[in-house]
Amino acid sequence: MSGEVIGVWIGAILTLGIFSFLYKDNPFYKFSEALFVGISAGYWFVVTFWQYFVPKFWDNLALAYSELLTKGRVDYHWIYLLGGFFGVLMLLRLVPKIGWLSRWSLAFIVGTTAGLQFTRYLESNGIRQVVGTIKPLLVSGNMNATIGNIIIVVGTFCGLIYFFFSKEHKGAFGGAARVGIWFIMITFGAFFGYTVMSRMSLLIGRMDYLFGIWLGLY
Amino acid sequence: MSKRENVTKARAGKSVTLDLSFLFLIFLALFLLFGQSILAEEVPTAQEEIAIPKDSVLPVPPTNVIAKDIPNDKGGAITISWERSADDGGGAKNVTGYEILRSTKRDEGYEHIGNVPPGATSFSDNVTKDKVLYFYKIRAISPTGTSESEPSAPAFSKRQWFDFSRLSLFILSLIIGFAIFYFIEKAKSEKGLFIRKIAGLEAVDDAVGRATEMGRKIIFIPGIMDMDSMQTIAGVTILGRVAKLAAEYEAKLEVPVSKSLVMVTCREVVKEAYLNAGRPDAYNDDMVYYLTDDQFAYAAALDGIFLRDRPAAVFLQGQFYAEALILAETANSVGAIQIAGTAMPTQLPFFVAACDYTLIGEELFAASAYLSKDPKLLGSLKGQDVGKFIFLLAILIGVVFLTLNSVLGLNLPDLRELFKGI
Amino acid sequence: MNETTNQEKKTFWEKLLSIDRRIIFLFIAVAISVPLFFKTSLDMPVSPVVQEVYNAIDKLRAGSKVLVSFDYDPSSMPELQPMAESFFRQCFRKNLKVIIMGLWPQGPLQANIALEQVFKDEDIKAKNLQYGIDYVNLGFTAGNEVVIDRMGHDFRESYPADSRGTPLSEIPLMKGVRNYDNIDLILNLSAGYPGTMEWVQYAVDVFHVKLAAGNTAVQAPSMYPYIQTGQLAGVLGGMKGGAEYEIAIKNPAKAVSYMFSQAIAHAVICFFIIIGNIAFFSLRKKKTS
Amino acid sequence: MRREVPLVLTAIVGITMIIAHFIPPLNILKNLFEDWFFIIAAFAIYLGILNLILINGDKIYKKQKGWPFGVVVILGFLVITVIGIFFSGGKSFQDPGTPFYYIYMNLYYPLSATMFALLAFFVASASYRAFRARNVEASMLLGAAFILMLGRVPIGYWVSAGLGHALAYAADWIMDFPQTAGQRAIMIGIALGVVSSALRVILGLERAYSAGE
Repeated sequence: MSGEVIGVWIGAILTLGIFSFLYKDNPFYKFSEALFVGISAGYWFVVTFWQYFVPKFWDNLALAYSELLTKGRVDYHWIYLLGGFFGVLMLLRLVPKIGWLSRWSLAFIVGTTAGLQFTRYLESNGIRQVVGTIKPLLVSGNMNATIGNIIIVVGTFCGLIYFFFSKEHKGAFGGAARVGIWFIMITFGAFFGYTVMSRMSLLIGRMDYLFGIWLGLY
Repeated sequence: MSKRENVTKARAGKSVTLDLSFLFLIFLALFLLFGQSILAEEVPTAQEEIAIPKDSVLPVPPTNVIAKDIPNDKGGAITISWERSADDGGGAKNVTGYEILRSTKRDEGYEHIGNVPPGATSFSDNVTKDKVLYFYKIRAISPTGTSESEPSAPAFSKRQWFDFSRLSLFILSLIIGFAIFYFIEKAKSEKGLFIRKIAGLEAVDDAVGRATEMGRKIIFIPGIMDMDSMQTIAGVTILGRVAKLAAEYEAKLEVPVSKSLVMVTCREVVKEAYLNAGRPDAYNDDMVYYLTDDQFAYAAALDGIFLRDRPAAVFLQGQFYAEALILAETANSVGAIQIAGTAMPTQLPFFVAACDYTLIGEELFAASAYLSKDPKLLGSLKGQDVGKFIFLLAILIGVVFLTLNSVLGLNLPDLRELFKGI
Repeated sequence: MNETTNQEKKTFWEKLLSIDRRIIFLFIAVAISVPLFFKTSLDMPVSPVVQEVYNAIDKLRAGSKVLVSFDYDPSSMPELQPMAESFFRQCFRKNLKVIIMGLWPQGPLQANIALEQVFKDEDIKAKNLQYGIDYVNLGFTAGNEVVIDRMGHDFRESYPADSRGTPLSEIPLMKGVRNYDNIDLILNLSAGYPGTMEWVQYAVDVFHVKLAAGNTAVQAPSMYPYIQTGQLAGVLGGMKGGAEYEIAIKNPAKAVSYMFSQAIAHAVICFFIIIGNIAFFSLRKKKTS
Repeated sequence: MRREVPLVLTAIVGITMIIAHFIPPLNILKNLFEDWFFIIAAFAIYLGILNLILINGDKIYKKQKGWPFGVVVILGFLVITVIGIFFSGGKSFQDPGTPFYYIYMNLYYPLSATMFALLAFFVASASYRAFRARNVEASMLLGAAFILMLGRVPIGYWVSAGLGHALAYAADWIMDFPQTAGQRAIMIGIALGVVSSALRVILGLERAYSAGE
């Protein structure tokens, strides 16, 4: 048996192991699950090692070090040591007495994210979508576009009203909020339909693996 | 327990918010219009097109060569664009590529700096000295010979200290930022900001109480993303409130997480909550534990936990992906009360369908403020509403203008133009 | 008499509602598997959003540069791999230059698998495409949206070399490509984060480049607002989108052949929802009466 | 020190990132912060893995229920890690032909893809048991889902053939208009939520992440 054939057999058996959960929780599933947890932890360890740790930290320091050796000058790449320092602080979490130091690294992460997302969301999900909603409610000679525009404007407008927090949903305001939630529900319906589609496609892929690739039935 | 002890209604009548918002909007419009004029940088004028009769041997030279500084960068680069030779894709169809030539003088000293294949109409010169004038020519190459375009107008690269293409975004950031800041400050001094009821949050007490009665666990899942997600942060804040209640009711709380940073944070938050509830003895680190980073391994492990422990209440608050459905379905099948909240539109339908209560999108962010009852956080919600108000007003005015233009043939300004730059 | 039938009916609906979920699982397994054994090719219309993707590529002139980002892993292969193959087919048949990259570690690998398939086509084999001239694989770089952002200034900030370690300056295809200004179209195949939304936010909104995308069906609805504003040219949604696209490029392949299973599965789900609701309402009626 | 440093750090980094969006020369700082971010993120993942090992090691040591599965977890982790770090050609560890690639394709991929595929079954069960037209809102959700599920596959195309394939076009129409409108409202709301949360974090009001002693 070639390595490839053995591989397909292993894959197929593990596939059945996971599927066996559908019948009930059992040792075969627990084994597959445990293997999955272990392998995925290892997988991410290896990936972060080669694709984050080495290129972003190690390579930069190696560069700084070689600059020091060959040219005898202190290169700015040494500053990556500070990044590594924050990283190590993170691991200190496991040392009870000084575990609180890991919060410094966390603060750094949170600050970076907050800063990046502030402008990005405001622009792409805020302003751009507002601009996209500004449409004429009448497009002469084009009934479809007219209706479409009206729906987009009304739906977005009312949907936004639903999200007002500082005003009670009463009267006309409440009515608009209600229309808004209808639009939001239609959106959820669309997501539901598409998600069903997606999941079925993935199962088709698995079944194709079992019947076509493993068993070769068709 | 009254949920809204501190959240009393604001004075009715004329809303200060509205006045302020109008002011903001006027400022916004002025700033933006002002910004547009700054934005309108002079564009190097195109060379006059010189009609060259089609040569039977040489390819028709490219035309309309335009060189300009790549705007709003840190300098050191110029972009060149041109129109293809008529023999590229048309005519004799024999152009095999273009060479890009550069010189600091208009008529001589051109050096070859790069090649592009046929069909290309642009090139970036990445090695320019800032504030030096360069001229560019494009040379069309064909098996029968080459021909050069007229030189471009001179261009120079420069470093910009402010990215003017983002001016309108900058101003809007300031306005919304200021609005939020303003209401936070205002909330500090002025009591009683009204915040509407959020159904899912009203049910938190019941869920925790039920768990206590049944003697079963409460499981809190703060999503599968790391602390760099705003949704996780919101979820963790909600956890703080749930943990405090759990401590008061003496219910068993468990927080299995998928990111170690989240674990660290959740431990701190839960510990503090127990401390505040006067039950530091009831807390131990094992209440918050890490399973795995991998999405499906995590979901599978949680599934196991749900089936084995049959929790009374499950909180799903944070950023979720495909595992949302597995979690909600399984928890539903063991009869747990579920309160979910996420800003992931793709997962919301499943929460809406399978959970008892769901916080939709922005409500998740509001929840952390609402639950904390911290007037400053509530103030920021009010600020958010101002942002929404500005957006709504912009939509309203913009739509009315465009519709009037369309119906009555007027010529009112198109608000969309204000944001064209960004 | 009346009393007893009521009793019976009630138990029937209740039974139906509390049916063992494994029976439902079995239905799904059968609905998906059985149609796989029938090799059918169904006809279907090409929806406008798919046509837009096709047009965006079709409009490009020979020699234009297309950047394709592979942002998925094998878990989403059934949905995205057919699209990847069709993308390559359309691009190569139009003689476009293809630059491949990935924001997911496994993405560029998926590209290689797709390329291998596409190079088996007679007409594409005949073109004798050269690595480095007609297409190039830059590989994966860690950094999610930050990679997109930096590429907007200079590709070299994120990719000093391609996946084979050749510096970009030595690759003929990459000459004159500094950033998105020199790219005619970006195609993105994505299964989550980072993916199309990040490409819209960081590449389209900041650097104004044209973008078309293929997404898992889960993601596809989120993209419609972007299509409507023009931030995104079009989107292929899930396996169905892939199938329509295969029809658009007149090369029906895997996705089309899976459509039968897909259709039956949807019908079964709809059937379940209907039964569930009938049971629910019958029970509720009973309760109120 | 314990409370102040994190708050100050967050504020400085957050504000720098925002300002750098408008001031190109600050890009250098922004890039550096981003690189650090990924270094810290790598360590964060290591922390998580260390935790996993500790938990399972503890389970084995104390011979808790199901401890043999703890052995499977640790063995699985060790095998793939050792192979990936030492025996798979360094940075090109993911190339076809390496042992790491083999494990990836034949163990990791089937396991994770099957986990994904389980969703198909759960979706079916959830649709049956949870999707009810309880009220107007839920009915709209269901109605839209129905039209899309049928309209987006060839069945809907045939079924409504007599009506000019109305179902298929209705599906497109829902996606283009009402769906887009609802989606957009959610997006704008989320944008403001993120902006406000980010600001709260930077101003040190939302300090969950730096909670504790």
